Amino acid sequence: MTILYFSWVRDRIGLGRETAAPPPQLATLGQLRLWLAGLGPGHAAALSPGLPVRGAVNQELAAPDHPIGPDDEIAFFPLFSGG
Amino acid sequence: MTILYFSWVRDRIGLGRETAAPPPQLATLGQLRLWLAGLGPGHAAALSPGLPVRGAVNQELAAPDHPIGPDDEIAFFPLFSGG
Amino acid sequence: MIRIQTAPFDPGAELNHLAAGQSEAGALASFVGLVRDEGGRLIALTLEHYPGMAERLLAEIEAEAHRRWSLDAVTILHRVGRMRPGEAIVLVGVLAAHRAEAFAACEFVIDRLKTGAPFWKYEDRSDGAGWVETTAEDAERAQRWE
Amino acid sequence: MIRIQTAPFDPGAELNHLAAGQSEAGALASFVGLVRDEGGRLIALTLEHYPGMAERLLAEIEAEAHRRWSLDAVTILHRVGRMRPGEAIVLVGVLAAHRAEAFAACEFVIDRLKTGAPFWKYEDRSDGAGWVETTAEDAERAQRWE
Repeated sequence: MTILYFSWVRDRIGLGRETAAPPPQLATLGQLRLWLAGLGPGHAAALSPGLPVRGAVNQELAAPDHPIGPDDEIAFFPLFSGG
Repeated sequence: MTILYFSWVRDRIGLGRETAAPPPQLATLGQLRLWLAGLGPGHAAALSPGLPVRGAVNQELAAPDHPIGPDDEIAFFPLFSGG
Repeated sequence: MIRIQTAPFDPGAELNHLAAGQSEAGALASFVGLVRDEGGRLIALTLEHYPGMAERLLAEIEAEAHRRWSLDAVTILHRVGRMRPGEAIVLVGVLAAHRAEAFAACEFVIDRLKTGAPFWKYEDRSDGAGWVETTAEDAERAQRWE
Repeated sequence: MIRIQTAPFDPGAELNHLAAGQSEAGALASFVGLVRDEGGRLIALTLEHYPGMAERLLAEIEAEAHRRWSLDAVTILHRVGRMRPGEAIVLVGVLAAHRAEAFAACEFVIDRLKTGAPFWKYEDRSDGAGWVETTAEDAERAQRWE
Protein backbone atom coordinates (compact mmCIF):
# COMPACT_ATOMS: atom_id res chain seq x y z
CA MET A 1 0.00 0.00 0.00
CA THR A 2 1.42 3.34 -1.06
CA ILE A 3 0.87 6.24 1.32
CA LEU A 4 1.60 9.86 0.39
CA TYR A 5 1.97 12.78 2.77
CA PHE A 6 1.78 16.49 1.96
CA SER A 7 2.48 19.85 3.58
CA TRP A 8 3.07 19.75 7.34
CA VAL A 9 1.93 16.13 7.53
CA ARG A 10 4.95 15.25 5.40
CA ASP A 11 7.24 17.59 7.34
CA ARG A 12 6.33 16.00 10.67
CA ILE A 13 6.66 12.44 9.39
CA GLY A 14 9.83 13.31 7.49
CA LEU A 15 8.71 11.41 4.41
CA GLY A 16 6.63 12.27 1.38
CA ARG A 17 5.86 8.67 0.49
CA GLU A 18 6.09 5.31 2.16
CA THR A 19 5.00 1.79 1.48
CA ALA A 20 3.21 0.19 4.38
CA ALA A 21 1.90 -3.29 5.04
CA PRO A 22 -0.75 -2.73 7.69
CA PRO A 23 -2.38 -5.75 9.35
CA PRO A 24 -5.08 -7.15 7.05
CA GLN A 25 -7.86 -6.50 9.57
CA LEU A 26 -7.46 -2.71 8.95
CA ALA A 27 -10.42 -2.14 6.67
CA THR A 28 -10.96 1.63 6.58
CA LEU A 29 -9.05 4.87 6.01
CA GLY A 30 -9.66 5.95 9.63
CA GLN A 31 -8.31 2.69 11.00
CA LEU A 32 -5.22 3.05 8.80
CA ARG A 33 -4.64 6.57 10.07
CA LEU A 34 -4.77 5.44 13.69
CA TRP A 35 -2.38 2.57 12.97
CA LEU A 36 0.05 4.91 11.14
CA ALA A 37 -0.10 7.40 14.05
CA GLY A 38 1.29 4.65 16.28
CA LEU A 39 4.39 4.03 14.15
CA GLY A 40 6.52 6.67 15.90
CA PRO A 41 6.66 10.23 17.25
CA GLY A 42 6.72 11.86 13.80
CA HIS A 43 3.72 9.87 12.64
CA ALA A 44 1.93 10.68 15.91
CA ALA A 45 2.62 14.42 15.51
CA ALA A 46 1.19 14.29 11.99
CA LEU A 47 -1.76 11.94 12.22
CA SER A 48 -3.06 11.69 15.79
CA PRO A 49 -6.81 12.04 16.24
CA GLY A 50 -7.89 15.66 16.56
CA LEU A 51 -5.31 17.01 14.12
CA PRO A 52 -6.94 18.70 11.08
CA VAL A 53 -5.89 16.06 8.57
CA ARG A 54 -7.87 14.82 5.60
CA GLY A 55 -7.37 11.69 3.59
CA ALA A 56 -7.76 10.53 0.02
CA VAL A 57 -8.09 7.09 -1.50
CA ASN A 58 -6.93 6.80 -5.10
CA GLN A 59 -6.87 10.59 -5.38
CA GLU A 60 -10.45 11.05 -4.20
CA LEU A 61 -11.21 12.73 -0.88
CA ALA A 62 -12.46 10.03 1.44
CA ALA A 63 -14.17 9.85 4.83
CA PRO A 64 -12.68 7.81 7.71
CA ASP A 65 -15.08 4.94 7.02
CA HIS A 66 -13.93 4.61 3.40
CA PRO A 67 -12.75 1.04 2.69
CA ILE A 68 -9.12 0.52 1.72
CA GLY A 69 -7.25 -2.27 0.02
CA PRO A 70 -3.61 -3.22 -0.57
CA ASP A 71 -3.47 -1.73 -4.08
CA ASP A 72 -4.86 1.66 -3.13
CA GLU A 73 -2.97 4.94 -3.24
CA ILE A 74 -3.66 6.61 0.09
CA ALA A 75 -2.80 10.21 0.98
CA PHE A 76 -2.98 12.33 4.13
CA PHE A 77 -2.73 16.11 4.16
CA PRO A 78 -4.00 19.30 5.88
CA LEU A 79 -6.85 21.46 4.62
CA PHE A 80 -6.07 22.94 1.23
CA SER A 81 -4.68 26.49 0.96
CA GLY A 82 -4.02 27.04 -2.72
CA GLY A 83 -4.85 29.78 -5.16
CA MET B 1 -24.43 78.80 -27.43
CA THR B 2 -22.73 75.63 -28.62
CA ILE B 3 -24.93 72.58 -28.99
CA LEU B 4 -23.56 69.09 -29.56
CA TYR B 5 -25.48 66.05 -30.78
CA PHE B 6 -24.49 62.40 -30.54
CA SER B 7 -25.57 59.01 -31.88
CA TRP B 8 -28.97 58.92 -33.57
CA VAL B 9 -29.77 62.45 -32.35
CA ARG B 10 -26.89 63.64 -34.53
CA ASP B 11 -27.85 61.38 -37.42
CA ARG B 12 -31.42 62.71 -37.50
CA ILE B 13 -30.36 66.35 -37.25
CA GLY B 14 -27.53 65.81 -39.72
CA LEU B 15 -25.10 67.82 -37.63
CA GLY B 16 -22.80 66.97 -34.73
CA ARG B 17 -22.47 70.56 -33.59
CA GLU B 18 -24.24 73.80 -34.14
CA THR B 19 -24.18 77.28 -32.72
CA ALA B 20 -27.59 78.57 -31.83
CA ALA B 21 -28.89 81.89 -30.62
CA PRO B 22 -32.17 81.00 -28.94
CA PRO B 23 -34.46 83.76 -27.72
CA PRO B 24 -33.20 85.11 -24.40
CA GLN B 25 -36.39 84.13 -22.56
CA LEU B 26 -35.38 80.42 -22.94
CA ALA B 27 -34.05 79.79 -19.45
CA THR B 28 -33.85 75.99 -19.11
CA LEU B 29 -32.48 72.95 -20.91
CA GLY B 30 -36.01 71.61 -21.45
CA GLN B 31 -37.18 74.87 -23.03
CA LEU B 32 -34.12 74.86 -25.29
CA ARG B 33 -34.88 71.30 -26.42
CA LEU B 34 -38.45 72.24 -27.35
CA TRP B 35 -37.26 75.29 -29.24
CA LEU B 36 -34.61 73.25 -31.12
CA ALA B 37 -37.22 70.58 -31.98
CA GLY B 38 -39.11 73.29 -33.85
CA LEU B 39 -36.22 74.26 -36.12
CA GLY B 40 -37.03 71.70 -38.80
CA PRO B 41 -37.99 68.09 -39.54
CA GLY B 42 -34.57 66.64 -38.61
CA HIS B 43 -34.54 68.49 -35.31
CA ALA B 44 -38.10 67.36 -34.66
CA ALA B 45 -37.24 63.72 -35.38
CA ALA B 46 -34.34 63.94 -32.93
CA LEU B 47 -35.62 66.07 -30.07
CA SER B 48 -39.43 66.00 -29.95
CA PRO B 49 -40.99 65.37 -26.55
CA GLY B 50 -41.31 61.67 -25.79
CA LEU B 51 -38.11 60.65 -27.55
CA PRO B 52 -35.60 59.05 -25.18
CA VAL B 53 -33.09 61.88 -25.25
CA ARG B 54 -30.97 63.15 -22.40
CA GLY B 55 -29.16 66.43 -22.11
CA ALA B 56 -25.96 67.77 -20.58
CA VAL B 57 -24.89 71.26 -19.63
CA ASN B 58 -21.15 71.82 -19.63
CA GLN B 59 -20.56 68.07 -19.78
CA GLU B 60 -22.73 67.29 -16.77
CA LEU B 61 -25.97 65.36 -17.13
CA ALA B 62 -28.77 67.85 -16.54
CA ALA B 63 -32.50 67.70 -15.93
CA PRO B 64 -34.97 69.66 -18.12
CA ASP B 65 -35.24 72.39 -15.48
CA HIS B 66 -31.50 73.00 -15.45
CA PRO B 67 -30.73 76.69 -16.20
CA ILE B 68 -28.75 77.51 -19.32
CA GLY B 69 -26.79 80.54 -20.45
CA PRO B 70 -25.22 81.78 -23.69
CA ASP B 71 -21.72 80.52 -22.80
CA ASP B 72 -22.79 76.97 -21.94
CA GLU B 73 -21.86 73.85 -23.86
CA ILE B 74 -25.12 71.95 -24.32
CA ALA B 75 -25.40 68.38 -25.58
CA PHE B 76 -28.30 66.07 -26.48
CA PHE B 77 -27.96 62.31 -26.91
CA PRO B 78 -29.75 58.97 -26.39
CA LEU B 79 -29.25 56.67 -23.40
CA PHE B 80 -25.68 55.46 -23.17
CA SER B 81 -24.73 52.05 -24.60
CA GLY B 82 -21.00 51.78 -24.10
CA GLY B 83 -18.71 49.11 -22.71
CA MET C 1 -5.82 55.12 -14.94
CA ILE C 2 -8.41 56.20 -17.49
CA ARG C 3 -7.78 56.04 -21.21
CA ILE C 4 -10.03 56.42 -24.24
CA GLN C 5 -8.40 55.69 -27.55
CA THR C 6 -9.08 54.94 -31.20
CA ALA C 7 -6.16 52.55 -31.63
CA PRO C 8 -6.60 48.87 -30.76
CA PHE C 9 -5.17 47.92 -27.38
CA ASP C 10 -3.63 44.73 -26.02
CA PRO C 11 -5.70 43.64 -22.99
CA GLY C 12 -3.08 41.23 -21.68
CA ALA C 13 -0.28 43.79 -21.85
CA GLU C 14 -2.47 46.35 -20.07
CA LEU C 15 -3.27 43.89 -17.27
CA ASN C 16 0.36 42.90 -16.87
CA HIS C 17 1.26 46.57 -16.64
CA LEU C 18 -1.41 47.08 -13.97
CA ALA C 19 -0.14 44.11 -11.94
CA ALA C 20 3.51 45.12 -12.14
CA GLY C 21 5.16 46.91 -9.28
CA GLN C 22 2.29 46.78 -6.77
CA SER C 23 3.78 44.28 -4.37
CA GLU C 24 1.06 44.64 -1.73
CA ALA C 25 -1.73 43.56 -4.05
CA GLY C 26 -2.65 39.90 -4.09
CA ALA C 27 -5.68 40.05 -6.37
CA LEU C 28 -6.24 41.31 -9.89
CA ALA C 29 -9.79 41.02 -11.17
CA SER C 30 -10.52 42.12 -14.69
CA PHE C 31 -13.12 42.35 -17.37
CA VAL C 32 -12.56 42.63 -21.11
CA GLY C 33 -15.49 43.36 -23.40
CA LEU C 34 -15.01 41.95 -26.89
CA VAL C 35 -16.87 42.57 -30.13
CA ARG C 36 -19.16 39.57 -30.70
CA ASP C 37 -19.65 38.47 -34.27
CA GLU C 38 -23.39 37.78 -33.72
CA GLY C 39 -23.37 34.53 -35.63
CA GLY C 40 -21.30 36.02 -38.44
CA ARG C 41 -23.79 38.84 -39.06
CA LEU C 42 -21.74 41.63 -37.47
CA ILE C 43 -19.40 43.35 -39.90
CA ALA C 44 -18.17 46.10 -37.59
CA LEU C 45 -19.03 47.88 -34.37
CA THR C 46 -18.46 51.61 -34.04
CA LEU C 47 -18.16 53.26 -30.66
CA GLU C 48 -18.89 56.94 -30.42
CA HIS C 49 -18.23 59.04 -27.33
CA TYR C 50 -18.57 62.55 -26.01
CA PRO C 51 -14.94 63.63 -25.60
CA GLY C 52 -14.26 65.34 -22.33
CA MET C 53 -17.47 64.26 -20.66
CA ALA C 54 -16.59 60.58 -21.19
CA GLU C 55 -13.20 60.92 -19.54
CA ARG C 56 -14.72 62.85 -16.66
CA LEU C 57 -17.50 60.35 -16.00
CA LEU C 58 -15.07 57.43 -16.14
CA ALA C 59 -12.86 59.24 -13.63
CA GLU C 60 -15.89 59.68 -11.37
CA ILE C 61 -16.69 55.97 -11.59
CA GLU C 62 -13.09 55.16 -10.74
CA ALA C 63 -13.15 57.57 -7.77
CA GLU C 64 -16.41 56.07 -6.52
CA ALA C 65 -14.87 52.58 -6.68
CA HIS C 66 -11.97 53.80 -4.55
CA ARG C 67 -14.44 55.29 -2.05
CA ARG C 68 -16.40 52.04 -1.77
CA TRP C 69 -13.53 49.54 -1.57
CA SER C 70 -9.91 49.45 -0.54
CA LEU C 71 -8.14 49.20 -3.88
CA ASP C 72 -4.53 49.51 -4.96
CA ALA C 73 -5.14 50.54 -8.56
CA VAL C 74 -7.83 50.66 -11.22
CA THR C 75 -7.45 50.73 -15.00
CA ILE C 76 -10.33 51.69 -17.28
CA LEU C 77 -9.60 51.60 -20.98
CA HIS C 78 -12.27 52.22 -23.60
CA ARG C 79 -11.75 52.04 -27.31
CA VAL C 80 -13.73 54.24 -29.70
CA GLY C 81 -14.16 54.24 -33.47
CA ARG C 82 -14.75 51.30 -35.77
CA MET C 83 -13.76 47.82 -34.70
CA ARG C 84 -14.08 44.23 -35.89
CA PRO C 85 -15.44 41.07 -34.23
CA GLY C 86 -12.98 39.70 -31.69
CA GLU C 87 -11.38 43.07 -30.91
CA ALA C 88 -11.42 44.47 -27.38
CA ILE C 89 -13.84 47.33 -26.71
CA VAL C 90 -13.27 47.94 -23.04
CA LEU C 91 -11.01 46.75 -20.24
CA VAL C 92 -11.52 47.16 -16.51
CA GLY C 93 -8.74 45.95 -14.22
CA VAL C 94 -8.81 46.23 -10.44
CA LEU C 95 -5.86 45.47 -8.21
CA ALA C 96 -6.53 44.97 -4.49
CA ALA C 97 -5.16 43.15 -1.49
CA HIS C 98 -7.97 40.59 -1.60
CA ARG C 99 -10.20 39.16 -4.27
CA ALA C 100 -13.59 40.05 -2.74
CA GLU C 101 -12.90 43.77 -3.18
CA ALA C 102 -11.24 43.27 -6.55
CA PHE C 103 -14.22 41.39 -8.00
CA ALA C 104 -16.85 43.69 -6.50
CA ALA C 105 -15.10 46.84 -7.72
CA CYS C 106 -14.52 45.40 -11.18
CA GLU C 107 -18.21 44.50 -11.60
CA PHE C 108 -19.22 47.88 -10.23
CA VAL C 109 -17.03 49.77 -12.71
CA ILE C 110 -18.20 47.87 -15.78
CA ASP C 111 -21.87 48.00 -14.70
CA ARG C 112 -21.68 51.76 -14.13
CA LEU C 113 -19.69 52.35 -17.28
CA LYS C 114 -22.22 50.59 -19.51
CA THR C 115 -25.08 52.91 -18.66
CA GLY C 116 -23.37 55.85 -16.97
CA ALA C 117 -20.77 57.14 -19.41
CA PRO C 118 -21.39 58.82 -22.78
CA PHE C 119 -20.57 56.06 -25.24
CA TRP C 120 -22.86 54.80 -27.98
CA LYS C 121 -22.58 51.64 -30.08
CA TYR C 122 -23.46 51.46 -33.75
CA GLU C 123 -23.68 48.05 -35.41
CA ASP C 124 -22.97 47.47 -39.05
CA ARG C 125 -24.54 44.09 -39.79
CA SER C 126 -25.14 42.03 -42.88
CA ASP C 127 -28.85 42.12 -41.92
CA GLY C 128 -28.99 45.86 -41.29
CA ALA C 129 -27.30 48.63 -39.38
CA GLY C 130 -28.26 50.78 -36.45
CA TRP C 131 -27.61 52.20 -33.04
CA VAL C 132 -27.64 49.76 -30.14
CA GLU C 133 -30.20 50.35 -27.40
CA THR C 134 -29.28 50.14 -23.75
CA THR C 135 -30.33 46.66 -22.66
CA ALA C 136 -32.75 46.15 -19.80
CA GLU C 137 -30.19 43.83 -18.25
CA ASP C 138 -27.52 46.54 -18.30
CA ALA C 139 -29.92 49.03 -16.72
CA GLU C 140 -30.79 46.52 -13.98
CA ARG C 141 -27.18 45.65 -13.28
CA ALA C 142 -26.30 49.33 -12.94
CA GLN C 143 -29.16 49.79 -10.47
CA ARG C 144 -27.76 47.13 -8.15
CA TRP C 145 -25.16 49.68 -7.06
CA GLU C 146 -27.49 52.58 -6.25
CA MET D 1 -7.91 24.36 -20.14
CA ILE D 2 -6.21 23.21 -16.95
CA ARG D 3 -2.48 23.61 -16.41
CA ILE D 4 -0.27 23.22 -13.36
CA GLN D 5 3.33 24.24 -13.87
CA THR D 6 6.53 25.14 -12.06
CA ALA D 7 7.66 27.76 -14.57
CA PRO D 8 6.43 31.33 -14.22
CA PHE D 9 3.59 32.22 -16.55
CA ASP D 10 2.55 35.43 -18.25
CA PRO D 11 -1.05 36.22 -17.16
CA GLY D 12 -1.66 38.74 -19.92
CA ALA D 13 -0.47 36.40 -22.66
CA GLU D 14 -2.64 33.59 -21.26
CA LEU D 15 -5.72 35.84 -21.23
CA ASN D 16 -5.07 37.07 -24.75
CA HIS D 17 -4.76 33.47 -25.86
CA LEU D 18 -8.07 32.62 -24.18
CA ALA D 19 -9.82 35.56 -25.85
CA ALA D 20 -8.45 34.84 -29.32
CA GLY D 21 -10.54 33.04 -31.85
CA GLN D 22 -13.81 32.81 -29.92
CA SER D 23 -15.81 35.27 -31.92
CA GLU D 24 -19.13 34.59 -30.17
CA ALA D 25 -17.83 35.57 -26.73
CA GLY D 26 -18.35 39.15 -25.65
CA ALA D 27 -17.07 38.91 -22.09
CA LEU D 28 -13.82 37.79 -20.54
CA ALA D 29 -13.69 37.90 -16.76
CA SER D 30 -10.49 36.93 -15.05
CA PHE D 31 -8.72 36.65 -11.76
CA VAL D 32 -4.99 36.61 -11.16
CA GLY D 33 -3.63 35.80 -7.71
CA LEU D 34 -0.26 37.42 -7.04
CA VAL D 35 2.29 36.82 -4.30
CA ARG D 36 1.92 39.68 -1.80
CA ASP D 37 5.11 40.93 -0.18
CA GLU D 38 3.40 41.29 3.24
CA GLY D 39 4.99 44.64 4.00
CA GLY D 40 8.38 43.45 2.80
CA ARG D 41 8.41 40.48 5.18
CA LEU D 42 7.71 37.78 2.62
CA ILE D 43 10.85 36.36 1.05
CA ALA D 44 9.23 33.59 -0.97
CA LEU D 45 6.04 31.58 -1.24
CA THR D 46 6.16 27.89 -2.09
CA LEU D 47 3.15 26.09 -3.49
CA GLU D 48 2.97 22.35 -3.09
CA HIS D 49 0.38 20.16 -4.76
CA TYR D 50 -0.75 16.57 -5.04
CA PRO D 51 0.06 15.75 -8.67
CA GLY D 52 -2.74 13.93 -10.42
CA MET D 53 -5.37 14.68 -7.81
CA ALA D 54 -4.86 18.43 -8.28
CA GLU D 55 -5.36 18.26 -12.03
CA ARG D 56 -8.42 16.09 -11.57
CA LEU D 57 -10.08 18.34 -9.00
CA LEU D 58 -9.41 21.43 -11.11
CA ALA D 59 -11.00 19.66 -14.07
CA GLU D 60 -14.04 18.88 -11.89
CA ILE D 61 -14.33 22.53 -10.86
CA GLU D 62 -14.12 23.56 -14.51
CA ALA D 63 -16.78 21.00 -15.48
CA GLU D 64 -19.07 22.19 -12.68
CA ALA D 65 -18.69 25.79 -13.90
CA HIS D 66 -19.74 24.67 -17.38
CA ARG D 67 -22.76 22.88 -15.89
CA ARG D 68 -23.85 25.97 -13.93
CA TRP D 69 -23.35 28.65 -16.59
CA SER D 70 -23.27 28.97 -20.34
CA LEU D 71 -19.54 29.51 -20.99
CA ASP D 72 -17.41 29.51 -24.10
CA ALA D 73 -14.09 28.61 -22.49
CA VAL D 74 -12.37 28.44 -19.11
CA THR D 75 -8.66 28.59 -18.33
CA ILE D 76 -7.30 27.55 -14.94
CA LEU D 77 -3.56 27.88 -14.51
CA HIS D 78 -1.84 27.21 -11.19
CA ARG D 79 1.83 27.62 -10.55
CA VAL D 80 3.65 25.39 -8.05
CA GLY D 81 7.11 25.57 -6.49
CA ARG D 82 8.92 28.56 -5.06
CA MET D 83 7.93 32.07 -6.15
CA ARG D 84 8.72 35.67 -5.27
CA PRO D 85 6.51 38.63 -4.34
CA GLY D 86 4.75 40.05 -7.38
CA GLU D 87 4.72 36.78 -9.31
CA ALA D 88 1.46 35.19 -10.43
CA ILE D 89 0.30 32.12 -8.49
CA VAL D 90 -2.97 31.38 -10.18
CA LEU D 91 -5.04 32.56 -13.11
CA VAL D 92 -8.71 31.94 -13.80
CA GLY D 93 -10.12 33.23 -17.06
CA VAL D 94 -13.72 32.75 -18.19
CA LEU D 95 -15.01 33.60 -21.62
CA ALA D 96 -18.77 33.85 -22.11
CA ALA D 97 -21.33 35.61 -24.24
CA HIS D 98 -22.27 37.98 -21.40
CA ARG D 99 -20.51 39.37 -18.37
CA ALA D 100 -22.92 38.17 -15.67
CA GLU D 101 -22.04 34.53 -16.38
CA ALA D 102 -18.36 35.30 -16.90
CA PHE D 103 -18.01 37.05 -13.52
CA ALA D 104 -20.06 34.49 -11.60
CA ALA D 105 -18.18 31.54 -13.04
CA CYS D 106 -14.80 33.20 -12.47
CA GLU D 107 -15.59 33.84 -8.80
CA PHE D 108 -16.96 30.33 -8.44
CA VAL D 109 -13.81 28.74 -9.85
CA ILE D 110 -11.38 30.70 -7.71
CA ASP D 111 -13.50 30.24 -4.56
CA ARG D 112 -13.73 26.50 -5.11
CA LEU D 113 -10.08 26.20 -6.08
CA LYS D 114 -8.85 27.89 -2.89
CA THR D 115 -10.36 25.33 -0.56
CA GLY D 116 -11.26 22.45 -2.85
CA ALA D 117 -8.06 21.46 -4.67
CA PRO D 118 -4.93 19.92 -3.15
CA PHE D 119 -2.53 22.84 -3.01
CA TRP D 120 -0.71 24.06 0.08
CA LYS D 121 1.15 27.33 0.61
CA TYR D 122 4.37 27.65 2.59
CA GLU D 123 5.62 31.13 3.48
CA ASP D 124 9.26 31.94 3.97
CA ARG D 125 9.22 35.25 5.86
CA SER D 126 11.84 37.41 7.50
CA ASP D 127 9.81 36.98 10.70
CA GLY D 128 9.44 33.21 10.45
CA ALA D 129 8.34 30.47 8.11
CA GLY D 130 5.42 28.10 8.02
CA TRP D 131 2.49 26.55 6.27
CA VAL D 132 -0.45 28.83 5.55
CA GLU D 133 -3.79 27.91 7.10
CA THR D 134 -7.01 28.02 5.13
CA THR D 135 -8.60 31.35 5.99
CA ALA D 136 -12.09 31.55 7.45
CA GLU D 137 -12.96 33.98 4.65
CA ASP D 138 -11.91 31.47 2.00
CA ALA D 139 -13.97 28.75 3.67
CA GLU D 140 -17.01 31.05 3.80
CA ARG D 141 -16.63 32.15 0.20
CA ALA D 142 -16.43 28.53 -0.94
CA GLN D 143 -19.62 27.72 0.99
CA ARG D 144 -21.58 30.37 -0.89
CA TRP D 145 -21.66 27.97 -3.84
CA GLU D 146 -22.94 24.85 -2.04
